[in-house]
Amino acid sequence: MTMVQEMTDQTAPKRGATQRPGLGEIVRRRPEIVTLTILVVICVAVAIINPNFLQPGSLIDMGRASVVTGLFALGVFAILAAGGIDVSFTAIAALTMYSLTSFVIGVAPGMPMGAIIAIAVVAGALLGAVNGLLVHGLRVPSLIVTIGTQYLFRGILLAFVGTVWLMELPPQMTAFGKAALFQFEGMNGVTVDLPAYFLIFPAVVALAWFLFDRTLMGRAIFATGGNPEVAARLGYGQRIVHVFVFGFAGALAGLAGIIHVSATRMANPFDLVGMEIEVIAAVVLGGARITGGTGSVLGTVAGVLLITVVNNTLVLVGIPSTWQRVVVGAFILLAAAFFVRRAPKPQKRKAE
Amino acid sequence: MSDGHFLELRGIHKRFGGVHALRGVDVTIDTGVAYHLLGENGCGKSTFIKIISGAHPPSEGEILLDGRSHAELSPIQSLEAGIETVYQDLSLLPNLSVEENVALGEQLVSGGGRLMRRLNRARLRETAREAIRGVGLDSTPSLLATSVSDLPLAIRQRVAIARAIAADARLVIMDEPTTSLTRHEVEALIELVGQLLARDVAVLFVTHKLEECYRIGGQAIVFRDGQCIAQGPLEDYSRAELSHLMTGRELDTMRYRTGAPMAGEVLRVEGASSGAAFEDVSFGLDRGEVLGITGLSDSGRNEVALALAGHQPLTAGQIAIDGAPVHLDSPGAAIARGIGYVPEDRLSEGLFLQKSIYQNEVTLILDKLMGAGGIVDKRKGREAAREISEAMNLNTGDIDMPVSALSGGNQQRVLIGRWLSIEPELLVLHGPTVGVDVGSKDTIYRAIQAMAERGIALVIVSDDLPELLQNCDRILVMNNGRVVDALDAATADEDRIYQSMLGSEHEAA
Amino acid sequence: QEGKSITTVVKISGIPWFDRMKTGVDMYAEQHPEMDIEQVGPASADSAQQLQIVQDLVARGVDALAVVPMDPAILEGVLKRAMDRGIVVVTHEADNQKNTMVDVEAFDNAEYGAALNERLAECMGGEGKWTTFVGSLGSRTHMQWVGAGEENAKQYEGMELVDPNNESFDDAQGTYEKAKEILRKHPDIKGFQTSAGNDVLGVGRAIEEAGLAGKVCLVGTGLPNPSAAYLDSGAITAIGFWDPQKAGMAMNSVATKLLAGEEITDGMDLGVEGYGNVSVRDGAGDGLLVIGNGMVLADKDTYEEHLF
Amino acid sequence: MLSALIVLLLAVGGLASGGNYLSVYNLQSMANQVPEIGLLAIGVMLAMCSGNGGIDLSGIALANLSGVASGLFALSLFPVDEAPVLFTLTFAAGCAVVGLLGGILNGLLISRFGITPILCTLGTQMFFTGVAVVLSGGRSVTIGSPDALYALGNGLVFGVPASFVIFIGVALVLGGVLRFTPYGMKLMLTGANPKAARFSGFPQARIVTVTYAISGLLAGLAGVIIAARNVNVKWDYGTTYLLIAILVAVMAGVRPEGGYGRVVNVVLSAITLQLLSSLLNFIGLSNFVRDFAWGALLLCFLAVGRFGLVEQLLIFFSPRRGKARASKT
Ligand SMILES: Nc1ncnc2c1ncn2[C@@H]1O[C@H](COP(=O)(O)OP(=O)(O)OP(=O)(O)O)[C@@H](O)[C@H]1O
Ligand SMILES: Nc1ncnc2c1ncn2[C@@H]1O[C@H](COP(=O)(O)OP(=O)(O)OP(=O)(O)O)[C@@H](O)[C@H]1O
Ligand SMILES: [Mg+2]
Ligand SMILES: [Mg+2]
Repeated sequence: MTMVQEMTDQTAPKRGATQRPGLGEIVRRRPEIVTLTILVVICVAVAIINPNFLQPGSLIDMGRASVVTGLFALGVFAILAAGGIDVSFTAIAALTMYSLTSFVIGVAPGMPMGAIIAIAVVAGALLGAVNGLLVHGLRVPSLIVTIGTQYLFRGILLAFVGTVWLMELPPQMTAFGKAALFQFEGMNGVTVDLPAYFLIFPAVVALAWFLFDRTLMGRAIFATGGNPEVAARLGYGQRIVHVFVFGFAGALAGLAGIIHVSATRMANPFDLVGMEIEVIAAVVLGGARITGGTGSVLGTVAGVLLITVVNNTLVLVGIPSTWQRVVVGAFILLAAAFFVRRAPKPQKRKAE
Repeated sequence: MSDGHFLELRGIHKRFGGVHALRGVDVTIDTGVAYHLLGENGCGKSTFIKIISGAHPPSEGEILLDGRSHAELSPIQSLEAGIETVYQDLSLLPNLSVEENVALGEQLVSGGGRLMRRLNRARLRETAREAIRGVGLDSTPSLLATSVSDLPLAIRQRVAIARAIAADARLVIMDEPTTSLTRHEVEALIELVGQLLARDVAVLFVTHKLEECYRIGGQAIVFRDGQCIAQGPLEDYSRAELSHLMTGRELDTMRYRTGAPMAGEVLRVEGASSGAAFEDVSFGLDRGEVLGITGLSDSGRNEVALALAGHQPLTAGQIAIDGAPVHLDSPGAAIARGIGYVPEDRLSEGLFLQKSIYQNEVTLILDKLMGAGGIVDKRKGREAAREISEAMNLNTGDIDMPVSALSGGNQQRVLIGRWLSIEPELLVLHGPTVGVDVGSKDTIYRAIQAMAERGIALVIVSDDLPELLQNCDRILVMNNGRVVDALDAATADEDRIYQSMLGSEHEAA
Repeated sequence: QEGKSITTVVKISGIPWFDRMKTGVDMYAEQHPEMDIEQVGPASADSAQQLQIVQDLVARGVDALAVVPMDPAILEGVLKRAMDRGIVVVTHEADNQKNTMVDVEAFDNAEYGAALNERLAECMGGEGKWTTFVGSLGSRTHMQWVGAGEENAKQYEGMELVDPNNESFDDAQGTYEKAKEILRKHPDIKGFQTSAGNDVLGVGRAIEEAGLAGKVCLVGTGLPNPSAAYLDSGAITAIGFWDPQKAGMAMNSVATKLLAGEEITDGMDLGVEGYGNVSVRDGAGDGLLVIGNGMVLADKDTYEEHLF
Repeated sequence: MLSALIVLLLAVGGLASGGNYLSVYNLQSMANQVPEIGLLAIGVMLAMCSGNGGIDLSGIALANLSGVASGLFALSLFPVDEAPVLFTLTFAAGCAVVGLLGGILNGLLISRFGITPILCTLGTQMFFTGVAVVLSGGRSVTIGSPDALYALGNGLVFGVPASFVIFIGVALVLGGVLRFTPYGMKLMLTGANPKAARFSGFPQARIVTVTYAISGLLAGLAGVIIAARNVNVKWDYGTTYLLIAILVAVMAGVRPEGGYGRVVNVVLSAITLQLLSSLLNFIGLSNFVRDFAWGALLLCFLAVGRFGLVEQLLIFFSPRRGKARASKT
């Protein structure tokens, strides 16, 4: 029938072009492939310069170092996918991890680790939900709202909760931070543990994948990022979407905070705040557009690994400390240049 | 108290701040019937359908759904009742796949709008496949997985309708569904509507194209100034009666083109090709001449227009202005050569919606207005803007009003009027009256003719054949990237043009 | 000194080091109830923020400022203006500060760096690869300490400095990761000399987790309380420090004397432990450099004498 | 609204400090602190106005780099004490050049290479900082205080700090440029709808490049003022300015999605934050309270804006809407 013919005519590249999608097309549709490619190239380059990189220990270290950033990044990804941006998640993490740790120490020293984690997640989610409600209720770009709440949360933490470092963690937290899945023995008797908390990261990745790909909420998030007005018209409740994505990011931030405390074996209220831009950069390097509606969980993980590898191999490849910033800055610019997609933007006809 | 009506609206009022958009509207809708909601720009049509679809709560009045009374509907309530709306922008989610756009709604609504539910991918695919077939598309996995933003407009339109089918709609509302379709595609749409009606679905059209209404048949609902002033079977009203009801004025369907081309060739396109878009296109244009270009949406007509405007580089051939070859590699270059272009999609490509009329009108002459010290001479600029708004007959004298507060027709006039400021040699108008009501069309056509009188050469790219016949000297028909026919507009008829548009495709088939 | 005010401005509020200093300032305030004595500091480690605070204090019209500059150079301008307005200016940890009346140092920075390194060399047996950490390349005192350490290590043929001057940003987590990377790159590394207060914690954790406690030596600046666990486990060989409490009191004591118009002389007793017999030299500018003997090196066996 | 807040803060400050807060010296001192952050915030505003997710994270890094690079360059040419005027001129010009070049780099990367602004300026932020570290070896660079520079950092013009006068001058000029010149109008239109700007034939790449270049130039100027005020420049100065500059801009009502922003509001907003922060220092509250207050203030602003208290009043008194409707045929 003619309509079908016309359709195939129009969707296929016109006259002369092959059916195989070009490189640019792949990059546009599956940007995470670019991230993975860059990641592989960097790893190979580092391994050539310094074969020590290939020890299992060093890979484990990368994995371990990426847990906190990775959790943050998955939260940021949810928000970017819905068309927002968040700079307050580090403050949420700091506020929950510190308040909770001092609560456990002072009031309920025997609280089981599971309960601590659950409380951290819930508290983070609540703080995140505040963001979501503000973004929805005030109808202002989330960048502005979360700058406000970042100052607010950090102010509350340092002005009203406390600034004293907590060095003596409750034993269950220390144990949680130290518990090892397995150990490697390297040269020189160096042992490398894969900590048990590392498992949380893949678990959350799986959860996030399920959420984004297999639930209505996941689709609603992308729908909102694609065009919020249309999404609202089609019945995707915008308030619940906003509250959910910010709550989700908050929950992951709370979790990341408590892992950070357990891993570093101290609760320092000054920690974490300041890494937000780097986390956002990781997510964007993973292929999520800052304008929303795109990206994938896999890409986000790749972006996090990329940033982690670059940050953790500077010494390994022998870049003197004075030059490290230049190298990292130049790297971000180069990687960003790879992402430049000149493909036409989706043609949006605005609602009346 | 159910008397069998599907949907009944009683005494609906809607106020936006101080604006009284709907003033006591009563409308009844039954399933299996087509309705045509008619009225001038700004009379409240969109507002009305937004109230039915739950996008706006009414300020006053009652909505009866299957006999049950509601003060207002939420989007989910409306969807649950089987009311599906295909807005003018199609309301598709550009970044989601076709199958998701088509079939997500069904799962959303069956879950009462709750989002924290598992998505049944298998059911999603099944529903989508069926609905896609229902609108006459091939439901291949690759089509189902394509994101909507990668599809051409006509296919998107069908995807939007497929969504209504997938949701087992009882009422499908379409806000100006045919504005962006070629005639060929309109036929297919009308066929689809017939199928919907046969399945006892109600269809409510918002449209400005009367001939299409008659082809579909059904009931007319006429709005004027926020009130429903007539509802009844279409065949009870003649075209003139409907126009009169809508505008309160008499309009005649005359040929607007009265002048004639003047001496001196302005434009010459010679053997122009651009990649796969069009090939070996040649034509010339005199001062004050109005040339129409038409064809199916993929015939290359759009790209020819874009090439003239400096948006689409040529790969072969050349374009000459006043006999001198020009290299149009950017919009700026085209403007510098005195070529203006009015894009079809005025909201996203043409206008700075939140900015004032003044700012929209002076965009092209900012550099010219620059006076001493690099400062824009605001007095002169405002003068120019005021002149334009008078020449284009804008319905407001307040040039500081944001363009977003104007109706579609007035917005289009602002957009066309912008070019008066630079007195172009050639003006390319792409779909100049898309989505504009009869009254505004009249004003726009008069403005077009006035420009031709001033010696401006005009190219109108459109698939509104009456529009071309009424306004042009000559009409070029394109098909498959080539010019296949050139006709004298005064003597041409719609059928002949239509045949040429489809020409080769029919032969091939 | 009835009613005179002295405000101590620290690098950052809230961190243990300056909380400890605050106990000293508070103690001094208790001893001098007739004066108005307080301590303030910025919320983040940024010299621009500290500059703002000092500037506002100058405008408010305090009588004396006791400043621990985040970055002495950045404060030169405002401290000059303060002195022009007749405000007494005392500094600490800024032996290169030009615009100050008296800079109080707990010890000679070069001696301190050398002492740390000497302790490290002793642990390493004068042999093997070692590296250094600084809070930031911009921290002058840290660079002085590692510089003096490097100088000191030249006495030992066998000591080889590798990948020096890693930046820790005083962040235990970042330091930990960097230390692991170094352990991987140089599996045979024997020693770390660190500078910022948190560095020993990060490096100590890396050493401990690698099972190298007692095998790799770590000497650096740190506070006894936070370091206790790592000292016990042997992951930290020794920490060096001075007591900020005493330093805070010493600064305030000098400020009080200046307010009273007293001279600061060599061998003077500031009435604070470790500053009983200070040596006085000419400072970097027109002011004086007052050096106490507040250096403490503590290890597993001795740190308990200094718990704070 | 910002002006009302400024008056309120001054009044509260005056009462709480027994008038000390309103002393000429303190007013001068506060005015002296505004320009650095104010200039950077105007830079952020320009980037935001250009639309397409525009933002400039590299401002303070570029300010520091310009101070360091130009300082080292000028020091290598002239001894400060022997040729103070020549030195100052070279230094200031050098800062402007470095700032401009850095800004152009940002602009080209964003407009020609199409790199997302937030990633681009994050990358250049690290890059600029890194170059400053390499050049200075991580140490601060002493510019010294030749008379001209000293006058700029500490001098008064009719009782107003010279740096503040310069800041206001720059703000006035830029405000005028944005409102009255073709460039400024094009910038705002481009930010409001890039597609329509393309169809209007605006040279978009050039507009964006120029905008980031101006932002860079402002950073260079901030570099001069920092050097003048502090005698020294250093690569890690003002790391907290990154977020504060954005805070100032959004509090001034600049829309992050582009097309709208007014310089005068940015100036008022910078002054407001300065007054608040100095006030808290005056009454001796901890600086953590300041963070809290800033956050709360911003959110209050948004709430007031959302529920449109001020606009409702304005609309009520403005005949425009009624007229528009009435004139519809
Ligand atoms: N969001 C809004 N805010 C304020 N007023 C509005 C809004 N939407 C519509 N209006 C008012 O409602 C009136 C009717 O608008 P509506 O969009 O329903 O007209 P329409 O009949 O759809 O016109 P068109 O044919 O141009 O689409 C307008 O004149 C306008 O004054
Ligand atoms: N946000 C708004 N504020 C004020 N008035 C509005 C708003 N949105 C729409 N309107 C009003 O709605 C009326 C119709 O606008 P609408 O957008 O429906 O026109 P349109 O859809 O472009 O025209 P058409 O439907 O004929 O193509 C206009 O008169 C305008 O005044
Ligand atoms: Mg409408
Ligand atoms: Mg409409």
